[in-house]
This record gives sequence, C-alpha cells and structure tokens, in this order.
Amino acid sequence: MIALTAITAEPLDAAALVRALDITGIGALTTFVGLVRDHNLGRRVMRLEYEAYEPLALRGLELIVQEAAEQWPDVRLAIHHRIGRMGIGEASVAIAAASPHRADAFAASRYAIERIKQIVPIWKHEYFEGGDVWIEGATADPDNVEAREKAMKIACT
Amino acid sequence: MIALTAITAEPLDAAALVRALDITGIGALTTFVGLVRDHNLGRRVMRLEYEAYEPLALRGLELIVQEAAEQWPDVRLAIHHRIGRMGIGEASVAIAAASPHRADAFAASRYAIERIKQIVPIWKHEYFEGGDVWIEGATADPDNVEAREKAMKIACT
Amino acid sequence: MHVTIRLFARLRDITGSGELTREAPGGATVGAVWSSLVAEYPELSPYEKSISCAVNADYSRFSATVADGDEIAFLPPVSGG
Amino acid sequence: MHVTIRLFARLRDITGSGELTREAPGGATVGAVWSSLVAEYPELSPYEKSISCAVNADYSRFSATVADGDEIAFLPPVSGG
Repeated sequence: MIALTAITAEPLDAAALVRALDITGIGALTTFVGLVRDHNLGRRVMRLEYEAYEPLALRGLELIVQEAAEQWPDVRLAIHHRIGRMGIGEASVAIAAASPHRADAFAASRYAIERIKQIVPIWKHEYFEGGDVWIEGATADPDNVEAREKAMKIACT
Repeated sequence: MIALTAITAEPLDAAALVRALDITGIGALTTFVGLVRDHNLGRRVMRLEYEAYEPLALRGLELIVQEAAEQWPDVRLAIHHRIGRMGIGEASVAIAAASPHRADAFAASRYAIERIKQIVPIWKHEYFEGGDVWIEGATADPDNVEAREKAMKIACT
Repeated sequence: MHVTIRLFARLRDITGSGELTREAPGGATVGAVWSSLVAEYPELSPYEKSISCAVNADYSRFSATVADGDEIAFLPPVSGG
Repeated sequence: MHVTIRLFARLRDITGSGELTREAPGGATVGAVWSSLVAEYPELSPYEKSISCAVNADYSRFSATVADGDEIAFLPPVSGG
C-alpha cells in the first residue's frame, strides 16, 4: 500500500494513488494531476525543477488532508507531490479523492490543490528559453485564515 | 486510440481515457469516476443494471463534449459510460478532462457529469435487498435551457 | 403506415417489450403515437408529463410528424451517471 | 548557542548555501536570526515582508524564541502544485 501523502522524486501515478484509497461506500472518485506546461507567462518553458523543504512539505500535505477531513468527513484524500527535475507534460502533483457523493469529491480535490499552492514549502525553478527563474507564489502560513477561506470558497461554491 | 465518447459493456478504465486525450499545452488533468454504491436511499444495493438507448446515448455524450467545447474552448474531454450489469464498487461512468488551467478542467468535468444525469438516455435498474426498482431521475430534453444553466452553475461557481 | 416504437426501463416492463410495431395514420405526430400506446397500455399514462421522445435515434418533440418506417423512442426520466 | 539555518530557492541562491550554521545569543528570536542574516546578506532584505519560517521542521513565528541546536528555516513564497 502506498502512502496517502508523499513528497517523492519518482514519477507520479494517479491510478496508484486511487488504489491507495479505501473505496468502501464510495460513489465518486476524482483525480487531479498538475502537468508541467510548455509555456508560462509568454516564456517557452524547457523544464522545471521543484525543490521542497521535505519534512515540512510532507507535514503540509498531511495538514491539508486533515483540514479536508474536518470539512468533508466522508472524503478520503491522497496527495503526492513530485520534486526534482521534470520535463514538459510530466506530472508534478497528483490528488485523488473518494467520497460517497460527487460534490464532496470535487470540492475536496479542488481545495487540496489550492491549499498546496498556498502553504506547502515547495518551490518551482523554471528553466525557460533564454534563462531561468524561481517562481514565487504565496506566503506559506498555514494559520492564515483568509487564505484558507479563499481556498474553501473556490472549492465549495 | 480509444474513442473520446463511448457507451460500452466493458469495464471502464479512467487511465486509458486520460491517454486518449491530447495533452499538448496541458497543465491540468482531472478524472471523475462514478462507482456503484452499496447503499441508496437506505436500501442495501446488491448490483445495478444500466440500460441505454445506445445510439442516442452516444449522441448525448457527443453533445455534452460539444457544449463543453463551446464554454471552455481549451478543454479536451472524454466520457465513457458503461451499460449492463455492475457490482458494488464497479465504475459506471468515467470522465477525463485536460486543460491548460485547472479551473476549466474541474468545471468541464463537473459539467459533464451533471449533464449526463440530465440528458443522456441511460437508466439504472437497482437490485437491492428485498426487491428491485428502476431509478428515474431527470427528463431527457437537451434543449431545456434551465437544465443546462443549472449544470453550468454547478460547474462554474 | 408502420412505425417501430422503442421503449426503455419501466416503460418496457409495462408493455412487456422493448420494441413494438404499430400502425399509425399518415401525418400522425409522435404525441398521437404515444396516445394510442397509452390507450393500449393505460399503466403508461403517469409518464405523460415526464417522458421525452426521439425519432430515428435523434432527440425530437411530441409535435413532430412521423413518417412510415420511423423508429419512435419514448424515454422515461433518465438515471445515468 | 548555535543554530542551523535552512534556506530554499532564491534565498539559497543569494547566500550560496542551503544550510548555514551561525551563532545566536541566548533567548534570540527567529526574527533576530533573520536580521543577522540580512546584515550578512543584504540582498535578502526584500524578502522581509514575504517569508515564512519554520523551527525544527514545523511552522513557526518570527517571535518564537530559538534554542541551541534548533534548525531555523526561512521560506520564500511557495510555488508548488
């Protein structure tokens, strides 16, 4: 059985993530996979390198699973984030959600990806045609109530 | 290459559906799978049998793909619905959506399942402990603007 | 003229067959075909308000005129997904 | 006392190292450790407003007091997903 949360240098497999979930009583299964895009902000991207503060990033994923369980007690969630070098079209993050009903599976999955982008200490180093840049997105404060509410709003409405 | 839309008596495979999509320029991939639940309305379900008016059901899936393409031109969508006898935990429907950005992939996937439940001529015969019943849900009128708007609202907000 | 009538799910259970062939007068509408069917199988009447119809495997209307050899399908409320 | 400072992404590029060991006075806060680091590497100062911090691989606050041997991490805005 693979772990429900992981920070890994190995290629991600959404189907394996689904198999990690207990589907007893489940009516809906969703997966979300984020792929490395060939373009970003008009730049032609060659590859990405993701760096993590691994123990805290794993803790961040676990925190997100816990937050989701508070909001959607019937949802089972698995989240894997890849680190290291990735080419175009490779998966950087995979989320699987299982739930008795579809609304909760969609919402929890969406919530998870929004929260990953807010609080998990992972950084994307973009190598584009002509240069490279560290992408800086959100400030990693898990206690920021506004950020959490924003993620919840995107997921639930 | 498997078809983007299908009504099939074979077991569904969400991963195969994903592989059917062109992922050039894609940043987000979502799948939705509906599974046969062990309970419904307090009844202990033993199995389901899905019946379809096959040519029209296929046309219905194609219509949904087309509607989604109008709303989200960058999204690529694949939908397979299984018919025949299915046990608990088996997949009755699988949807894969690929999009440059995650909001559209989630929305198109959610829209597709809502529309399937509204307009596609497929019927669920539930065999539960102590009896059986044909489940009757929505009236299959693809031109019903209110129904379409309702599905869009669920998907987009 | 002859029309083929396709019935599904509970409607099929009521009539005992998923496919019937019936006579219909020239210029008959889908609605008229349905009405004759209800006359034959009164148990169908509760579906009056909730069914949809298709002609030759395409969504249609009860006001549509049917032609000889058409396949008319009556669709109870759907429950796919 | 000694603390280990962990730096990531652009912060690591600025200092040239992902892990530094520095002296800190007893009772120093995470914020004080950061300030000494900025004194050493002025290029870090634009991150003052946007960084978060962690102590011993758990989310923390700049007001937290550090202890001998602690691992203090400074986290620039994240960009996972």
